[in-house]
Amino acid sequence: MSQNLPALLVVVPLLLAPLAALSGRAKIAWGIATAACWWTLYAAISLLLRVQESGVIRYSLGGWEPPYGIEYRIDLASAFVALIVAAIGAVTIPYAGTSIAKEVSEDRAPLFYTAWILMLAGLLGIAITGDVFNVFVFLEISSLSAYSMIALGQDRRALTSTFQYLIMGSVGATFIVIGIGLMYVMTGTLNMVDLAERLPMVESNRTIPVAFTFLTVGITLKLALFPLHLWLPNAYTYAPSAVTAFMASTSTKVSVYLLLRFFFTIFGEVFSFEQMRLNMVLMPLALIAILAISLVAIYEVNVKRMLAFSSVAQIGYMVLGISFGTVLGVTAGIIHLFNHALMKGALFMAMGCVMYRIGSVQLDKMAGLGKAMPWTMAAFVGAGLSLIGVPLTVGFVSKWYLVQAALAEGQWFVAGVVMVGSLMALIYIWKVVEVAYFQEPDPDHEIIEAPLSMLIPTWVLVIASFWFGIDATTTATVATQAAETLLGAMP
Amino acid sequence: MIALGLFNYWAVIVLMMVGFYTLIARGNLVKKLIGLNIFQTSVILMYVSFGKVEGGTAPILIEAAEHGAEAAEPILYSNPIPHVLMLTAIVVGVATLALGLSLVVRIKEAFGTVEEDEIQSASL
Amino acid sequence: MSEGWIIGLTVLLPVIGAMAVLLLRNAPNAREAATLVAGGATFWNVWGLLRLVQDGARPRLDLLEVVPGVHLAFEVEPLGMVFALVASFLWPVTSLYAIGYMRGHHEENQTRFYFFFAIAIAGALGVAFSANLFTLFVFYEFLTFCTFPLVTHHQTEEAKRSGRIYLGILLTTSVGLQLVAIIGTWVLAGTLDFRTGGILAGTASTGLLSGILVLYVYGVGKAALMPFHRWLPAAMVAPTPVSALLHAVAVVKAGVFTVLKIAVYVFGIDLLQTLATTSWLAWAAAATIILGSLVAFQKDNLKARLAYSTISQLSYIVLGAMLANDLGIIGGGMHIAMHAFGKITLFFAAGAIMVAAHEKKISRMHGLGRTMPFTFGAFFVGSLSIIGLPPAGGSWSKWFLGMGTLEADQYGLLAVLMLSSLLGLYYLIEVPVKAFFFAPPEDAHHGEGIKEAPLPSLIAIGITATATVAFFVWPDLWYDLMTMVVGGAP
Amino acid sequence: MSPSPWTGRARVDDRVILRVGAKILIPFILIFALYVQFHGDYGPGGGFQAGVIFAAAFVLYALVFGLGNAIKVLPPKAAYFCGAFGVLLFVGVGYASMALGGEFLNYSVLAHDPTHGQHYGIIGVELGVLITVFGVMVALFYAFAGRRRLDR
Repeated sequence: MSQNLPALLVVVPLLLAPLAALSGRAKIAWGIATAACWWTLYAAISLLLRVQESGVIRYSLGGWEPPYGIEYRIDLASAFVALIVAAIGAVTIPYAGTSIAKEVSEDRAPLFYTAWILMLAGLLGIAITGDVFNVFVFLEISSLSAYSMIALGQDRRALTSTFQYLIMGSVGATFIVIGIGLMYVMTGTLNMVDLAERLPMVESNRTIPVAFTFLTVGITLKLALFPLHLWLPNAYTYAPSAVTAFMASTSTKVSVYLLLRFFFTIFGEVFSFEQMRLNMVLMPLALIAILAISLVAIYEVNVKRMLAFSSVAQIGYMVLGISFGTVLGVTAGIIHLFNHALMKGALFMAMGCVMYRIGSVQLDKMAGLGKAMPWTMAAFVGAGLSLIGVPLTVGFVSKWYLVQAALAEGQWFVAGVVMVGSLMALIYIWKVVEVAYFQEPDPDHEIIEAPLSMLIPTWVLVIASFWFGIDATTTATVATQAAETLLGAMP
Repeated sequence: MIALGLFNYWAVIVLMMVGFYTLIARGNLVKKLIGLNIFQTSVILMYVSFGKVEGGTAPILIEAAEHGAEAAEPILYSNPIPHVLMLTAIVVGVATLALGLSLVVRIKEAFGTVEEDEIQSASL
Repeated sequence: MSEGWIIGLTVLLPVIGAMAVLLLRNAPNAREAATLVAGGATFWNVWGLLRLVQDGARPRLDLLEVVPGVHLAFEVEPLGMVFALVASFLWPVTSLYAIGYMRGHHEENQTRFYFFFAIAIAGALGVAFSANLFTLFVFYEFLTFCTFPLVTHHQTEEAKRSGRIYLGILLTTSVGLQLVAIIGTWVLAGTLDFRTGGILAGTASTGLLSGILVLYVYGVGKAALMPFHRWLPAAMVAPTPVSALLHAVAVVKAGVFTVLKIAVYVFGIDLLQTLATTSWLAWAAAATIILGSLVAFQKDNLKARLAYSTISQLSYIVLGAMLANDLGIIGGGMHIAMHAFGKITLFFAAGAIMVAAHEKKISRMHGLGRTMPFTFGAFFVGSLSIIGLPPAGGSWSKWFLGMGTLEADQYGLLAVLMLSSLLGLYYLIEVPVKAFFFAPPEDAHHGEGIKEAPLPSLIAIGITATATVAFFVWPDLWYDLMTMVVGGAP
Repeated sequence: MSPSPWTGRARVDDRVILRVGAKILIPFILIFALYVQFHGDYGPGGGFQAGVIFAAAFVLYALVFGLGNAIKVLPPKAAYFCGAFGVLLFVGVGYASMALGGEFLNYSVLAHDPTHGQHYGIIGVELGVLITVFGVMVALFYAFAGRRRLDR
C-alpha cells in the first residue's frame, strides 16, 4: 500500500464520496466524511515525512510513464500544502457534524458531505499532481463542490453569492485552461517537469508571455487577490459556518500554492520575476490589499464578512512575501499560508459557534457574549491575537519572516505597511472584543455556550495557533526547505 | 495571409469575446450562463484545433498484420491528447452549467427574478 | 536545582499564584493570602538570584527555539536585577495595599483583578530577565495585554475608551516601530542577544543605525516619550492599586528599562555616542520632562497630576540613557528604583484618600491632612524623592543624572533637570502643604467619620515611605548593580 | 384530455407519430449507445459519449410519454444510484489494480497478459463512466424537469 500512498491520498476520498452520496442518512454520510478526512490526514503526514526523508516522490497513474501519463509529483511544498488541507479538513469535520445538522436539512446532508469529500479530494489533488491539466481538473472538482456547499447557506443571498462565485471562478478556471493550452501548444507536454525544461527553449516566442498572463489572471482570480477578490466576501459570509471555516483555511491556500508552482517551478523565477516583472504587479496589489481591504474590514458590521475581508488582506501578505522572489520572501509566504489557515479557521469556527447559538453574526447581536459564551469568545480573542500578530502566536511568526524578507531587500516602506496592516487587524478584532466584553447582554435572550463538539475543534486550532507560534522551528524549517526547492533548479 | 492562415484562432477569439461580453454585459443570469458557456466552448475549439495535424488521420493504431508492408511507412496522426483533455473540459462545462442553472432556478424561487439589478435591490 | 531553573521558577511563581487566586475565588481571605505568599516567594527567589548576580554569575535559562536562531531565553544581569527587585518587592506590598483598597472601595471582580495582577508581574519579570530582544518583546507585549483587563476593570464606557487609547498607543508603537527595529537588528546583526558593548556596532552606516535608534526609543511606548504618552493618563481610570502597579512598577518601568537595556546591550555606549540622533533624543526627553511637569501643574485631579509627573520622570531615565555615558546610565538605572518607590508611595496615598475621604481633586483636599496625617506625611516623603531632595532616595539618582549631563557637556540639559525639579517642588509639595495648612472648603465634611485608610493599606504606605528614606541612607544596592552594568567591578 | 403536468398545454394524446416514432427509435438509441461504448475499446467512442446517448434515450422517452412514466421506468433514486455506482466501479478497478501490485489504474496487472489486462481494465472503467454519466444526466434532467411540477 505504501508505494501507492500518493494515489490513495486522493482516491480514497474519491471512493468514499459516492458511498456518502448513497448512504442516504446525514449521520452515516458524516461518518464517511470523517473517515475520509482522517485518512487523508494520516496519508498527508506520512507523505510529508517520507518526502523529508527521501526527497521527491513520483507516482505514475496507471503505470504510464510521464510525459504520456499523469504523474503525481510530491515535493516538500506539495506535501506541506497537502498536510495543511488534510489537517484543516480533519479538524473541521467533527465541527461540521453539529453545525451542519442545524444549518442544512437532513435530506440534503448526504450530498453536502459528498461535496465536502470531493472538495477535499480536489484540493489535495491540486497539491500533489505534477500535470498541469490535472491541476485544472482538480481545481474544478474542488470549486464545483465548493459552489454547491456555499449554496446550501441559510440566507437566500447565499444563492446569489454562489452564482457570483461560480461565474468568476469559472472564468478564472477557463483562463487557466487557456494558459495551459498555450503552453501545451508551444511545448507539447503537460508535465510540470517537462514544461520547466522545455519552456526556456521557446520563451522568446510571444505565446509564452501570453500564456503566462492568462495564468496569472486566472490564478489570482482563484486566490482572490485584490482587485479580483469580489467573489470572496459574499461567498464566505453566506456559506454554512463549517464550509466557511474549511474553505477559508484551504481553498485560497491551495491557490497560493498554484501561484508558487506555476511561477517558480514551471516558468522559473528568472522568467517570472526578471523577464515578466511579476513582482511589479503582485507587490503593489498585495500592498493595496493589505491596506485598503483591512480598512474595509474595519467598517464591516457583519463579523463573518469582516473576517472574509480580513482574509483578502491576509492573502495580500502571502502574495507580498512571494513577490519578493527571494527564499526568505517565499518562506514567509508559505509560513503565512499555514499560519493563516490555523488562525482564520479558528476565527471562522468561533463565529460558527456564535451563529449556532444566536443565529446571527451581526456585531450588535453579540453584546455581552463574553459572559454568555466565554469559551467561544476566548477562542475568538486567542485567534484574533494571532491575526494581530502578538508574539508567541503564529501570526507573529508570519510577520517576523515577512518583515525580515522586506528589510533584507531594504524595503522599509513595505515593512511599515505590514505593520500598519496588523494594527488595522487590531482595530477590527478589538471592535468585536469590545462589543462582546464591554456591552451588557440582552437580558431577554438566554444564550448558552456552544456544544462541545464545536468548541473542541475550534480550540484545537486556537491551541495550534499558539503552539506553532511558540515553537515555529518545524514549520519554519519545512517552509524554508520548500522555498529552496521552489526557487532552486528543478531536478 | 498569415493572419488568415491562423483563422482558427480568429474563430476562437471571436467566440471568446462574444461569450465574455455576454457574461459581463448581460444582467440576466441565464444569459450570463450562456455567455460563460460560449466562453468555455471557445477554449474547447482552441484545444481541438491545436490537435489537428495537416494531413493527419485519426489516431487509431492499425495492426501491422492487416497492412503488411504499408505499415513500414510512418502514418501521420492527429494529436489525440487535446481531444482527450477537452472531453474532461466538456464534463466540467456541463457540471458548471448544470450547477449554475440550478442556482438560477433557486434564485428565481427565492427572489422572484433572474435579473441582476432586481436581485440586488431585493437583497438590500 | 540549577540556577537557570530558579529563573524559570521565579517567572512562573506569579503565574502559579494567579492560578491559586483563580482556584480560591470563593474564599477572599485565602485568595489574598495566596497572592501574598506568591509575592513573598517570588521576592525570595529574586533575592537569591541577586546574590548570584552580585557574585558575578549570569544565570541563564534557554527555554526553546521559536524560529530558527531566535530563542526564548532568560539571563539575569544587573540591570534586569534592578527592575526585577523593584517589581518583585513592590508586588506583595501593592497586594497588601490592594486588600485594603479593594475591600474599602467595594470593587467588583476582585478575583479577576488579583489574577491579572499576578500575571502582569510574571510579564514584568519576564521583561527583566530576558536574554534577548525577542524575549523582551514577547514579555513586553504580554504585559500590554494582561494589564488591559486591569485598566478596563470597571468595564464602563470610559474604561472602554481609555482601554482603546491604552492598547492603541502601546501596540502602535511596539508593533509599528519597535518590532520593525528589532527585525532590522536581526537582519543587520544576525543575533538578538544582549551583549555587553552592543551587537549593532559596525553592522551598518551610522545613518541607518541612528534611524533604528529613533525607532527603538519611540517604539517603546511604555517609556511614554511625548508624543506617545497619552496612554498613561488614560490608564488612570483603573483602580488605584493598578495605577500604582502600572505607574510605578510594571508597565512604565518595563518601558524605560527596555530603553536602558537597548542602549547598553544592543547599541552599546560607544556606538551611541557616535550616532547623530542620540543627543537629539536626549533633547526630546528633556522636552517631555518640562512639558510633562507643566501639564502636571494644571491638573486638579490628583491621579492625573501624578500621571503627568510620571511621564516627566520617565523621561529622566530616557535622558540618562541618551546621555550615553556611564554616569547617565547609572543615574537612569537608579532612578528606576528610586522613582518606583517614591511614586508608588504617592499613588498609595492618593488611593488612601479616595477610599477614606472619596476625594479625587486636590482643591478639595484642603485641610484633609489633619484627619489623615499619616497618609499626607507619606505623600510628603514620596514627593521629596520624586523631586530629588534629601532625605529621600531620589536625590541620588538625580545627582548621577546631573553629573552625567556635565560629563556630556550638556549644560542645557542640566538646566532642564533643575527647572523640572523646581516645578516638581511646586506641584507635588503643594498637595500636602495645602492639606495640612489650608482651611477645608465650605461644603466639605472632613472630620465627620473620615479616618485613615484601612490598616493593610497603611502598612503598605508605611513600607514604601520608609524604603524611600532608607534608600537615601543606603543606596549601595542600586549603585553597585548599576556600576556592574556599565562595566565596573562586580 | 388532461393538461400535461409540465407543459401546461393540453396533452396531445393523438401525437401518434411521435409516440410510435419514439418507440421505434428508443431501442436503437440504446443499442447505438452500447455500440459506442464497446467500440470505445479500440476506436473512437467510450463511456462518456455512450452515457450521454443512453441518457438521451430516456430523455426522449420522458419528453414523449411524460415525466411520470419515465420516473416509473427509472426512479430518480435509481438515477442517483447509477451516478454514484459508476464512480465506485471506476475507482474499484483502480483499487483492483493496486491490490494486484500495480499503480492506481494500471490495467496491465489485471490479467496475466498485460494486453488482456488493458482490455479488462478499460472495459470496467468505461462501464463505470457510462453508468455515472447516464445516471447524472438523467438525474439532472429529472431535477430540472421536476422542479415546476413540484411547484404546482
